Amino acid sequence: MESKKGYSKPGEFKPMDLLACAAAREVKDGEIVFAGTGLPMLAIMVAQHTQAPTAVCIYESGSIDGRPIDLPTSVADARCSYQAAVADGLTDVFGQLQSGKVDLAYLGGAEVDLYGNVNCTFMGGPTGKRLTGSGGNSDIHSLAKRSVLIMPQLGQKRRFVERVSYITSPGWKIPHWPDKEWVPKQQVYGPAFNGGPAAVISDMGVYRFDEQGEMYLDTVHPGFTPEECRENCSFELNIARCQGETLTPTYEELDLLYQVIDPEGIIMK
Amino acid sequence: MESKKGYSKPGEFKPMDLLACAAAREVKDGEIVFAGTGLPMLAIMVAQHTQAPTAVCIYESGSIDGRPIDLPTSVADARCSYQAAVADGLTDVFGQLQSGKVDLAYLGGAEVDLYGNVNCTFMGGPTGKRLTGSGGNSDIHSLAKRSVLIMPQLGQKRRFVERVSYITSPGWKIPHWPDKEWVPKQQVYGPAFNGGPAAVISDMGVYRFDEQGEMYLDTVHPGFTPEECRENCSFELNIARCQGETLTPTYEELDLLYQVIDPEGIIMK
Amino acid sequence: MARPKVVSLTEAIGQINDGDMLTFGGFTVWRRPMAAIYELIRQKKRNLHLVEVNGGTHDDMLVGAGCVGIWESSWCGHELYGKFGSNLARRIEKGEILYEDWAHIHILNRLTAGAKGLPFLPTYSAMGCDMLNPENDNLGKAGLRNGSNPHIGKHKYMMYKEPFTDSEIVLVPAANPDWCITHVQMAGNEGTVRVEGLKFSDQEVIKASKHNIIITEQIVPEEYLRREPTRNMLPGYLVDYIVELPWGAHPTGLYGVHEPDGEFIADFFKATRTQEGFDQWAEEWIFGVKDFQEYLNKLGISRLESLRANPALGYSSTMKRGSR
Amino acid sequence: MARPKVVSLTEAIGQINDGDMLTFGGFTVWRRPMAAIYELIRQKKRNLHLVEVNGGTHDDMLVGAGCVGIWESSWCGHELYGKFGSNLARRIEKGEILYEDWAHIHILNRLTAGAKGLPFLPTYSAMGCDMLNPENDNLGKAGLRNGSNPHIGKHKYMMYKEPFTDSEIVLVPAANPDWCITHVQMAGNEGTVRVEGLKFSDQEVIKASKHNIIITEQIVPEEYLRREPTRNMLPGYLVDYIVELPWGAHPTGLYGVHEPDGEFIADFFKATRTQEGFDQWAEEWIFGVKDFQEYLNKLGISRLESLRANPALGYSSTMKRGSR
Repeated sequence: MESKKGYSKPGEFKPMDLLACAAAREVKDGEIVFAGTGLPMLAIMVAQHTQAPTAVCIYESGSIDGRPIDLPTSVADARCSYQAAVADGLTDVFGQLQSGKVDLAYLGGAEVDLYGNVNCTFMGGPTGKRLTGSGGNSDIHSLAKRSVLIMPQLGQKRRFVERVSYITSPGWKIPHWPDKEWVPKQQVYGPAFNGGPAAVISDMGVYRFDEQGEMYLDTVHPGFTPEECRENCSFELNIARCQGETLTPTYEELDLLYQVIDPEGIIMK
Repeated sequence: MESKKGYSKPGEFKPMDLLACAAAREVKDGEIVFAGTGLPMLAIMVAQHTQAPTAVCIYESGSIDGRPIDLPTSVADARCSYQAAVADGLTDVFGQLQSGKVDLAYLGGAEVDLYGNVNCTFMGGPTGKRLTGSGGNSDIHSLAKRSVLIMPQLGQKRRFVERVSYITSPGWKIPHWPDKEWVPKQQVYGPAFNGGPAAVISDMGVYRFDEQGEMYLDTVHPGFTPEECRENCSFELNIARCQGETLTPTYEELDLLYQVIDPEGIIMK
Repeated sequence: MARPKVVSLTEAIGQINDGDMLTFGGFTVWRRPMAAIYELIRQKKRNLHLVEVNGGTHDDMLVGAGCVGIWESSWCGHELYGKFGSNLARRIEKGEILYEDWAHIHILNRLTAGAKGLPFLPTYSAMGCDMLNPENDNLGKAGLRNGSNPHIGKHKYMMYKEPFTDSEIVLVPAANPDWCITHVQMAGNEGTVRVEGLKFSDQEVIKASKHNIIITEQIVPEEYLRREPTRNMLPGYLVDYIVELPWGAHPTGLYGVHEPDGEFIADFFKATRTQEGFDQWAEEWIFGVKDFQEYLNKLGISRLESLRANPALGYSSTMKRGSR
Repeated sequence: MARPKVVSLTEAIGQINDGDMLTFGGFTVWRRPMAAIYELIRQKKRNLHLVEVNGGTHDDMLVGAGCVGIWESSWCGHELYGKFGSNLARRIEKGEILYEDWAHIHILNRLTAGAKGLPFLPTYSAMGCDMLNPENDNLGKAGLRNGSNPHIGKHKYMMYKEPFTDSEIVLVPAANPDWCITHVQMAGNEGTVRVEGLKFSDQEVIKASKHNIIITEQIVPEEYLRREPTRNMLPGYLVDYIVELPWGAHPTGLYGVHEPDGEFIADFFKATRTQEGFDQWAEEWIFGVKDFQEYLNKLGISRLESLRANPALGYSSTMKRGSR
């Protein structure tokens, strides 16, 4: 085996490993991070074990900077509060979010569009298939400085669309109610504007948003081509800015995921 | 000595004793009472030891239903929290106040008027003598169902006036801003109207408010006449509804005040 | 009355009327008053109006059993134990239930406003999102914003150009449920309530509600709780009824006491993919048992014990959770 | 930066600039950061803008020392140890200070709005009272609501006919102080903060402020505080500077640690009946000592020990308080 800091080779990692590690790399040390259940939790934990040891994780249930020794399976899991700085409730953490204290948020969704709008309420709009609804997805996307969306893509092009069929969470361009005019997020949020989607990370690539708030392919995961990424979108994805391949998980990161963070095999089966 | 439930005779009690006991009698069992420092604290404690054993006392600093074994000297005194149900903070208790949960409030003031408006900010208005300001006096008078004001009066007729020189806390008739029209409190507060001043208790008598929200003498303390009460007001006090003499402290109440509640002689010197 | 009554679950739930607006303490699949949910279903409550900061297994059960007329919340699911609330989803898709979607802060604010005696609270959350799309004002479209229902206001929300910084902001109206039912670890014999672990939005939803039922693992001496008043959540005068019922949160989790019963919830989710499936499930676990005691007997001691938390950790250190 | 710096009091207070807006943790004469107040005076800060949920001995000292340009609060006094804030009263009466009076809920709401990133919060408190009399908008009358001062908004408040129940309600603007200074019993070495006893409005004023200085009786291992996260008030990333300074709240009281020094405050109040009296007092107790350590030496161990709390009660069981 290579040195722990070395990058693994294709075949040495699963798609989900790369998803988690690519996501983890979005965190800068010292940042305040709001995370959801599942892969987002794994990503922030990998980051805390590597480049961002003083990053702080907040869960919307109210726990702040927990230091779980066993992987939580929901944001209200008793494990989230283990050695936490504070364990209070929603009013505390949503207040902090709204006042601009959250640097980065990790979220999932069922559908994302060209502008980073996210849907986790209805596939196909209010007459379509019902999902869970927003939870904190909308609030966190609305108010965090940067948000990172973690989504499956391969073979699911209906999840990457020109316009989501229901906007649960705002991207870079959104309607202004009640007049329905589509305008930049900053225009709607005014002084409360803190930022917006920074990246979408799928099992095929890492996507970012350009000056117009439109999604483009930033790096493609090893084993895929930019064209394949485009084919797995329902809109004409901009692949012209692709910088090359996404860095694979390091051996250290893989070790963290399987041995340290999720040794029980709850998410990393 | 008479039976403990018997009423003491003139000469057996001081003016302050009667003030505290008359105030204590305003509490009904089971009520939620918001009290300030000093005599109000003594009054609620006497009530809890007599007719209102399940009355609950809230202090604006955040302690709820404390069971002090030593008399607190301020609402934030550590003694307030002894065996309290909850000790949190201002947001909790002012929220409960605004949502109409407080049955009765005990407060002091420097000046009171015909309508029960209270001044504890400026004697003589904003160009006059500066006092402490509102603290919670205004909030509590604004939002409690009933409030009882405890005030010295004898020889201080400038404290009982037709119109207070500065309205710190609302009585039954108040100006509507910004048009300055004087209207009943209910009209200004609308759906948030919970009630208003129920009584003013001085060292001379017990005053209540009539259907027009105007102060009248309800009972006169032993040793004074209704006319003397009127002479110690700067307005033409209505003494026509006076029911007679205020009941004197019982021996039990005196015992409570001096032996049980304030054995150290902090307020009851 | 400054002190609550200690009553049986049947008696407490018997106070709730058809058509009442209800909310619950807890968060998703944690610390939910499940015994009360079963009893609401057993007593065949109808046309309830749920207003929930977030939903969970308990909401989906009430919906499946036909108890719910209106559902308002930000979320309904089972965390990792089931993808979404199947009963709710099916009824929404078939148009068999009225609902309003909210962002988490919206609905938290609605109940916080209710708790503070305010008609509304402001927030910047979810501007430009479809919960605020005027076309998605479902209660309005159903003609229910005409004043006929005291729980339904004139406006779902209002955009307000506020005068201090000239920003546009969302005002959401207060909600004041008739009842909140909350499961907690401890209540004193005079009603002081302590919650261990995260408080979620319990204080807000309880204070917003006109009446409160507290279901507690144990009733403890008041004096014990009052030794540390900073750790308590509520004074007794905010509580109407107290029910003592250990394990009453099963299958949801209870910090420091027991884990969620993930397998039970996953089985429930599987069953609820059809109405018939839910009906069979309810026949077995709700109508098929006389009361919560019989339900616990049916679960059996070893299943329950397998969920028990390690006191040093607040969660189980022995439960098998993953694939390894 | 997610973690605060541990610094000396001199260094922490040195970060504060003339003209800054300040607030403080605590309540009246309880848990006030008095060592920091002395140091602010020693460093001759000028033109401070105080925005305080309620004032107390500390406010009146800063005002007496000429540090304060604008005072906004609901109250200034010394509880039973002095009838009112004499320095503040004198300057108000002479027109030597700008001030705005508020009700307790108003000013609490202003800071809570600041803490939550909101431009305002609503309340029904004090409608019809003179704090809301348009003639008493003192900052407006001084021409300061013209946008020239970032801490002073366009409107003192606004009456709003809200659209949900058509009631009139008061909207008060957010306040976001540059600094909040708070004295607490314990902070961890990574900055987690625990307050014992009542929290007053500390969470709100701390979260509203751009920068925070926490003065703690003791710095303790993080791990100790994190064993019980429900008892902690703040995570370290909300704190900029930590100063370890036992007795730093004297002469105000500190739950579980020491009583207020009522005699000291009463003497201060007597001295402040004239400016000359205050100046002499300040010469003796602030300028006449090099630092807080020397102040404590001057007080002497027996005076301090006489204030010490009984750990079972949280307050002193031996202090002479009354006439008997």
